[in-house]
Amino acid sequence: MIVSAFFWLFASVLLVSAALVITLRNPVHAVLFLILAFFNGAGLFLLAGAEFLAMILVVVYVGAVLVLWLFIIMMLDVDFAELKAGFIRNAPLGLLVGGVLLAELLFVFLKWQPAPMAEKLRMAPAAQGMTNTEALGRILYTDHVYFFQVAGLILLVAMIGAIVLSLHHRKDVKRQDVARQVARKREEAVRLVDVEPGKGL
Amino acid sequence: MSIWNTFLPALPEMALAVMSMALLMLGVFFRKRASDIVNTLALLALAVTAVLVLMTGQQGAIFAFGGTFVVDSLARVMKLLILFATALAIIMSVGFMKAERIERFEYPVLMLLSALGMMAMVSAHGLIALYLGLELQSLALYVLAAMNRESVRSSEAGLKYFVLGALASGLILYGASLVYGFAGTTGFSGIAQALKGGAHLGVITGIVFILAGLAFKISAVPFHMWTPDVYEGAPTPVTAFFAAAPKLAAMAVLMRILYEAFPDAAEAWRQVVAFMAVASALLGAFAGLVQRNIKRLLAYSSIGHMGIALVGLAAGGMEGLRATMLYLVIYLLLTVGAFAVVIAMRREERAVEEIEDFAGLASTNPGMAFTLAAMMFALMGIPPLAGFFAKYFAFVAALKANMVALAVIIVLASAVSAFYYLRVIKVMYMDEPKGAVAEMPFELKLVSALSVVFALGMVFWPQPVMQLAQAAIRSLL
Amino acid sequence: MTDWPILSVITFLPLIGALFILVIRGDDEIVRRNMRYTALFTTLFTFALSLVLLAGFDPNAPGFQFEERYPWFGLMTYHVGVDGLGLPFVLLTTFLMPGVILASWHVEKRLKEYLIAFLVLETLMIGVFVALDLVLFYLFFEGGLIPMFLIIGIWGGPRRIYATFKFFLYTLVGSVLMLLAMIAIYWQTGTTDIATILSQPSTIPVDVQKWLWLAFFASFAVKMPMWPVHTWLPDAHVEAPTAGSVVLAAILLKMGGYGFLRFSLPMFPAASEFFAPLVFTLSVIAIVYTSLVAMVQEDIKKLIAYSSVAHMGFVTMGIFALNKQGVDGAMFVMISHGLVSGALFLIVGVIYDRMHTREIAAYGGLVHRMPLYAFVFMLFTMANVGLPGTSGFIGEFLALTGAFLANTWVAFFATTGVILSAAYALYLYRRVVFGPLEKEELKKLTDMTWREAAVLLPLAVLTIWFGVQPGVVTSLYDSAVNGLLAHVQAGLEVAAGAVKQAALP
Amino acid sequence: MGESMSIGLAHYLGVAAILFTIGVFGIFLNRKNVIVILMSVELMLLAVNINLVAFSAHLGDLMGQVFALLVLTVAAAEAAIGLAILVVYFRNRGSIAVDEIDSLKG
Amino acid sequence: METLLKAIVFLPLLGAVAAGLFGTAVFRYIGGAPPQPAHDAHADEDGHQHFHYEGPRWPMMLTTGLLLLAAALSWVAFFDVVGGNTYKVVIAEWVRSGELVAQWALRVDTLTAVMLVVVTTVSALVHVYSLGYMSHDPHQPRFFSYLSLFTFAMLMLVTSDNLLQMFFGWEGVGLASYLLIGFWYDRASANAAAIKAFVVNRVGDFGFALGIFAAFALFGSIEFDPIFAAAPEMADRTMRFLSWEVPALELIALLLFMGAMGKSAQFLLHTWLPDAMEGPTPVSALIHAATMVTAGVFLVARMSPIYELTPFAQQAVLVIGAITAFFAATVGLVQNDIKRIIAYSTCSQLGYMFAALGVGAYGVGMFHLFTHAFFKALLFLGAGSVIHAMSDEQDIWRMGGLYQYLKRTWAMMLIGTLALTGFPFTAGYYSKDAIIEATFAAHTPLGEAAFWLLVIAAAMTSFYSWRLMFVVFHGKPRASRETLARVHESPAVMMVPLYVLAAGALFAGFLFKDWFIGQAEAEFWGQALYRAAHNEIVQAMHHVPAWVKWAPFVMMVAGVSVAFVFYLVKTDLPAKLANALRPLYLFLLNKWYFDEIYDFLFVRPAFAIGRLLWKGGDQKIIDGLGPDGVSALAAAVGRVASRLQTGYLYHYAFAMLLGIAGLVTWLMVGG
Repeated sequence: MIVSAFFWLFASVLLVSAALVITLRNPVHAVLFLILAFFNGAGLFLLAGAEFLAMILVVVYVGAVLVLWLFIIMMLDVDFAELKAGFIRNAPLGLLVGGVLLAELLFVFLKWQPAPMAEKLRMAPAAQGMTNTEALGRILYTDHVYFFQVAGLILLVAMIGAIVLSLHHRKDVKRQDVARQVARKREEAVRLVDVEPGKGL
Repeated sequence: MSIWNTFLPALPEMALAVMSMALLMLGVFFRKRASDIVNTLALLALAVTAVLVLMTGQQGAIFAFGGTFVVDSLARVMKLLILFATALAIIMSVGFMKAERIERFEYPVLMLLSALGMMAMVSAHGLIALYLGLELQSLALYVLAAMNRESVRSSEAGLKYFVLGALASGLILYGASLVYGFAGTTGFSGIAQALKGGAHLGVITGIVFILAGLAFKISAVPFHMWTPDVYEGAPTPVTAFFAAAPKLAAMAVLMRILYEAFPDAAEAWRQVVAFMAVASALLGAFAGLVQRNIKRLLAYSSIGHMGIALVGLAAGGMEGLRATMLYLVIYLLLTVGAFAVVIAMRREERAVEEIEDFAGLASTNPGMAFTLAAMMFALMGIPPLAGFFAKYFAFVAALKANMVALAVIIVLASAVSAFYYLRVIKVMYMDEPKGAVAEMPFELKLVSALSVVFALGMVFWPQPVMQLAQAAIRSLL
Repeated sequence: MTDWPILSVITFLPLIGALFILVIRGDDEIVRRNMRYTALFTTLFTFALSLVLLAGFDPNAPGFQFEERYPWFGLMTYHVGVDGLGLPFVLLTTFLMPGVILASWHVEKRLKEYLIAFLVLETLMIGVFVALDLVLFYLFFEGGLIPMFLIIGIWGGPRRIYATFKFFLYTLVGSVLMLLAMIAIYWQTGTTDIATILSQPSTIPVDVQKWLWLAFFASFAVKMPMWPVHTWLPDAHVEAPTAGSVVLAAILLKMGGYGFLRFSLPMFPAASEFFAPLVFTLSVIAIVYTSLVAMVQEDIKKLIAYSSVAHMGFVTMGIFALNKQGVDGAMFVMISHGLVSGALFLIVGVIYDRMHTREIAAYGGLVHRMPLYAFVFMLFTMANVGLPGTSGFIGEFLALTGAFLANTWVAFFATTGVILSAAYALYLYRRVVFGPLEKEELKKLTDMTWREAAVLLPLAVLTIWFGVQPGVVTSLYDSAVNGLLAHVQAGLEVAAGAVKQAALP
Repeated sequence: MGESMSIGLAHYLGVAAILFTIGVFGIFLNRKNVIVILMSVELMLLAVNINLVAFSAHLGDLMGQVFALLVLTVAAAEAAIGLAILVVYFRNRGSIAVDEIDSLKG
Repeated sequence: METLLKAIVFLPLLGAVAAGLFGTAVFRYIGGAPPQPAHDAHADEDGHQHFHYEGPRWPMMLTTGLLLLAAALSWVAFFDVVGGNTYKVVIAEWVRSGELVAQWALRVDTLTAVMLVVVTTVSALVHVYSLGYMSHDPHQPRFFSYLSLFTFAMLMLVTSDNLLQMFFGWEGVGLASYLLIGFWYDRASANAAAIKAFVVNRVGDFGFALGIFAAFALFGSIEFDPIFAAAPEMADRTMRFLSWEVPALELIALLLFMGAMGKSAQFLLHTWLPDAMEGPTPVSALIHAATMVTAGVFLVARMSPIYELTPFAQQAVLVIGAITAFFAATVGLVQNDIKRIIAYSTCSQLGYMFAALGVGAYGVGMFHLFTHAFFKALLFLGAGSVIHAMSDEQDIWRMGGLYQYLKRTWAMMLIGTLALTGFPFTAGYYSKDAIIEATFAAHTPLGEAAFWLLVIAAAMTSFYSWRLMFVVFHGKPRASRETLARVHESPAVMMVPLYVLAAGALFAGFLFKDWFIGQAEAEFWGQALYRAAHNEIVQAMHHVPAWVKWAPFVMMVAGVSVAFVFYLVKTDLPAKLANALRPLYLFLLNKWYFDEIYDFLFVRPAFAIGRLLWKGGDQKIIDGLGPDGVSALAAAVGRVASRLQTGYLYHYAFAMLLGIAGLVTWLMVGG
């Protein structure tokens, strides 16, 4: 009973905040609700028995990624008022497509039935008597170290990409270059001009 | 011993990863002349990887990492092609990046990592491996598209590609989760076994979602919308890379997943693939008619061609798969040749890419004009150029599968598309010159010569290409 | 028979000539001369070789001769050979090409590409008539579009772009459907080898035959061209340079007729019989309609182009008469028209080179300045009209005879073509050549040069020779046509048998 | 799972489906704000993760969670790249309004 | 003998080729151009004769010599054939296509021999005559080449052994006729007339060609011998033609007759002949009087084995012949151009010949053909002599009183006129009267009607012939003084042929009547003419009532009397009469308005339809709906497809989601 109560709680908050994410005009507010949504998602993970994922979601995703979001949004300093217009025009069509898709998905889920063989085909049956974290660790670092490594490479690419794209030696910002200052000679700094009378420079 | 045996099949990937990282460090150390050195070494790295791929190349399939990674003939051939395409892209980039003053040592490294992602894709034998490979290559490509940071168009291309790409991976993931939930496994062979007992509507939905996400990568209608914009906006050598390597990888993955994971849902996905084939061919033919920008034109051209390549996939069987594979190989070489000319198009130190800018190229720069004309005729599918055989085998497959209406529509669409290819030729050969165009750099000459020789010569010596295609699909049958 | 691959050599010799020209460097006058002579000697040598071919050809032997077969793609082989239906066209092609090169002697604009285009075109044209594999045939058939597109588009007249696009796309749309049909044949018969397919009566089911026939028809009808898909031809002819028009009229148009004989008839006999009324209707419309249209043309080339359409109407009519006289006649019309229309376009080229206009109204009274020209023009006008004694007559007569045996309505209407053709051809001749010499610009004209005369002379000789002794031509294909008709008959019986079998309970 | 009141797989899937749809809907709704579009994608990924976790629990198989974990990782990398591109774009254009991103079209 | 026959046929060809290719300047100006006379610009208005010929004379001599030789040989051959021999000389195979075989062959029997004689003799004489007549023309070699070419074609026609070779000659003479009518190519009228002649002839050839096809379809052969042999068996055979089942032989006969109508300028297809007078006069004499136009008669006579089996076709021949004879005569009454009068006369006389053929009197028709060749060539050449003398004047009302200037020419014209009008014991008297009698002797209603038409036509013939004589040679001179000053009798080279022809006109009838239509008739014709068993027309025509025999004579006298009164006694009468009967006069003067009707019915519509099909059919409909329309449509679709690519990110995302939703829905609903 408690489990189901929490489920409904998490689920409803999750969906409401998700709805707010996409409807709020102010991206900062939207991100904040996104964070709320993720918290509730983590709650759902907990209920489903995926504690490690829940923690990761909160600590890494919310703690790092979404904060980065917030940071960027604030940095970009967008004129939010301007972004409000034209909100409604696509709504009906979006509603229709979304509604159809949702109806179909729900229709499918209501009668969800895994394949008869599914149980036999499992690649990593949940081991008994082991914490979720430990179980995950056991397979992630052994059989599936490949995934782990590729994920690492993905993060490497992300790092390179972020640097390539945003590391900026801005030309319009004045920086002190001591060596250049010292190396400067008189001829470069001063120019003598013979100004004709009445002409000006 | 057992560990070594487990890792051995992935040796090329591991080597490439290590070499990429080494190059990254090298680049940081060398700073000033880094990009030349890294470019050269990147080519070397690709060559080494290719050799390693060849060395893994025994007959049959070798599995690794608990069956999520496979090296079979498809993977081997595709990896070689991907490495080859990447090498061509790097070669073609050197001069352009310099001229545009956006040369950076990270650029070849990102290409290598993207190639690595593609290799991971074609070797993936499970949904997770597939997803990770896909993301590895995509993320690198997003960055590459936006590489020219000072350019609005480049960053817009990057942004569009990224947002839509993220959406596409969302779709794949959602589909993957459904398939996983149905089959209880992410491995392809497991999924195939689970589907033997009949496909639940949910898993069909999942398959469609996965198909859609992969269709995005090969820019099949209606998941093609990014293609023209990104092709136009991205730096031209990057566009060339987009047109060649990722398409190979995505199509190979599509082939593998459809024929190794979902063979028993064929009735369902065949319709989807056929629809995408027809829609792509039609859109590619019609929308290309009114383009002014050559890169955009080539984008629509690629959409159309991927439509025809999908025909083989929809038709299936030995003929179908071979047709698709042949199509990919031929299209790769032709599109690279075309891009070599587009990259070389510089007038007064600036890259020009409007079709009108090609006016009279035949008199000012006959070699370039000839190359591009040959590529255009070949892409049109006029015999005896190579492109014809690509189409021919696609139709052979379609008719074998009794897809007559599809074949007729596509063949007519390809006749429509002939118009825009012809227009390029017309502009080059029949219009008055617009002023001198810079001489083609040596490396581009090399690439275009390769393409021309291939386009014109395939008719005389088709065996290598045919055998390559045949070899690639052997593992799927 | 020779033990060296003579057919391949003939086919690819021009290509090798083209490669030679490709590697010639420089652009001064001597280089240009060398290029011209290279092209000329290449074509002459090709012609000489084709005469060797002719000498070794046994017109009475059944099947194909000089066959060569090499593995090519997995599904298809490089298989070439000639029979009585193909050989005349090979000879026609190789015979005309030296003249075509000579007629282009004064071309200065991008000479190198020009000569290469024509030599490549020659290879592709010969290839069409010797190919014995469906895909190989298609390859040559379609490949010819590329050089022709460039020839019209680069060296053509003011509206060349429109014309060349129309030509290319029209032809392409037609032929892609044929490609599909060829593939369908492959799946029906299990081979793309023409000789193999033709080695026994067609067993393709009649329903399938009809669809395939239509697909082939789409291609060949455009290529012929038949009414109502003929409109590309006048445009293409008008805009093409002289040599291009010659090749187009003399050889490219024949591919359609050749295709009907090589594919449509023997492979789809039942469908051919079924659709014969359609072809008849279109042919008759073509003959009458385009003759009337030709009468009111204001452009010399356009008029001749329309007359070509009318003549091709005789070809299709003869072919689908499905009898000996009809098919013989169709073959003869094609060969004769190759000579005559080629010559007529050369003739137009002679004055076009001098005056740079093709407006009929710009001429008049040329005979005063150009007596030899007037003479030659008259000769070919009469051949075009189908005067007995010229090659033009034999074919038309036989085709009409065949048509009469098949359907008198068709023969009736088609024969009106002899009236109309006389009207438009003589009317043209009168306006251009006869009449007083009044226009100032024309008063400085000079008669044909030796070069121009040398190009036309062989054509004139053959036109008369074939008109008086058509046997030299007909004997080449006589037994091939007999074989073809027997094959068609056998195919019809197979089809009838199949129907009967289906009717059995 | 049997009883109607207790929470089962279908509930999770249903929530995920609704979340996914909200994500889809967000893309239509926000024709101007590219950031919100990115957030919509994040919502879709969260929906995927809920799916995976739910299936994982339902099947008693850990691969789903491994998958979800990797999705999270990749999503983080994606976010980094996406934001970097966004920043570059903003520097060039001074705006992130989606309906102004149309220098490439046709 | 075979060599001789070959020589007869091919000598003219040799001359034509030699004169045409080497005698003319055709190769001389390669790369250059012939020198242009300074007064070129006004050459058109006053003709060609300002020029002088400066080229070699051998082409004319050669062609003339060869023709004379051929003529001599022809007479040899004629008498040989009359002696009972027939020949069939196969030269080479021509066309072979399955059963369809045609050879180049010379078939010489009496019918051919008669034609050989007529053709070569008249041709040789015309060649000689032209030496004088054309002596100032700068293009003489060309002219002689054409003449010889014509002769060759005509000989091929008459010696043919199959329908195809006949068609060859048939069209060949058409070509030569075209070339010669348009010989003076500066003249617009000559060009128009030439084209008209060729095209109208082609209308006839249309029928001829269909006839050949039908014959092949029926007999499986186009060679005469098999056809004639098989004809009787085929008499009841029917054949599907167009949508009807028709008697096969009748069909063939009618179709072939259509060809004959064209070539022989019979009613409905006659319009080209008067216009053909644009050609030089010797041409008119040779082609448009003596030989080519009689080819139709020859054809019907040659095909007599068929016509004998086809009563309906025979009646058609009779009706058309009689109508032509009458019609042309009426028109001839009022014409003012000297050559046109004779041209209509020719037309009319050809009608006579066909009338004879139509009642089965082939020999009679051929006889008239034979005699007519002499006197009509004589008349034309005489007229040419007059024209020559009058500085190319052709209007008889600008002549008058020439008798005193041109006595010898007058005499020749007089002989011709007498022969034409059938003055007793001249050539025409035997042949023409025989035709009139034959029609009567047919004893059929149509024969009777034809008889009356021909009798009336005989009166008119007499009238217009004498009208010409009186107006041209008698009365007051109406020509300008300068012209009259230049009037001179023609040189001997022109007059000698006239004498020869005059001799023929006077004596040919008397000399040959026994052979052609008399007692020796059957023996003379031998197998050449076929007559069915019931056909006894030749016997019957000798037994017609006396009034029938006298009728032509009476009519002749009546005609000459009226003409005498009108043009020598009361010269204002014709004008009054013309005013009184103005509509009729105009109707006749305008040749029954045939040209106008044809122009309205065929020529204009053809051009209008052509233009409509071109601008409307080809450009608007076919191109508009076809290539242009389709490409415009494709471009429009392309623009729409391209406009979908808005550049807006959310549209793209939307498209993807729409796609996925659509595909899922499709599979759920459809699958």
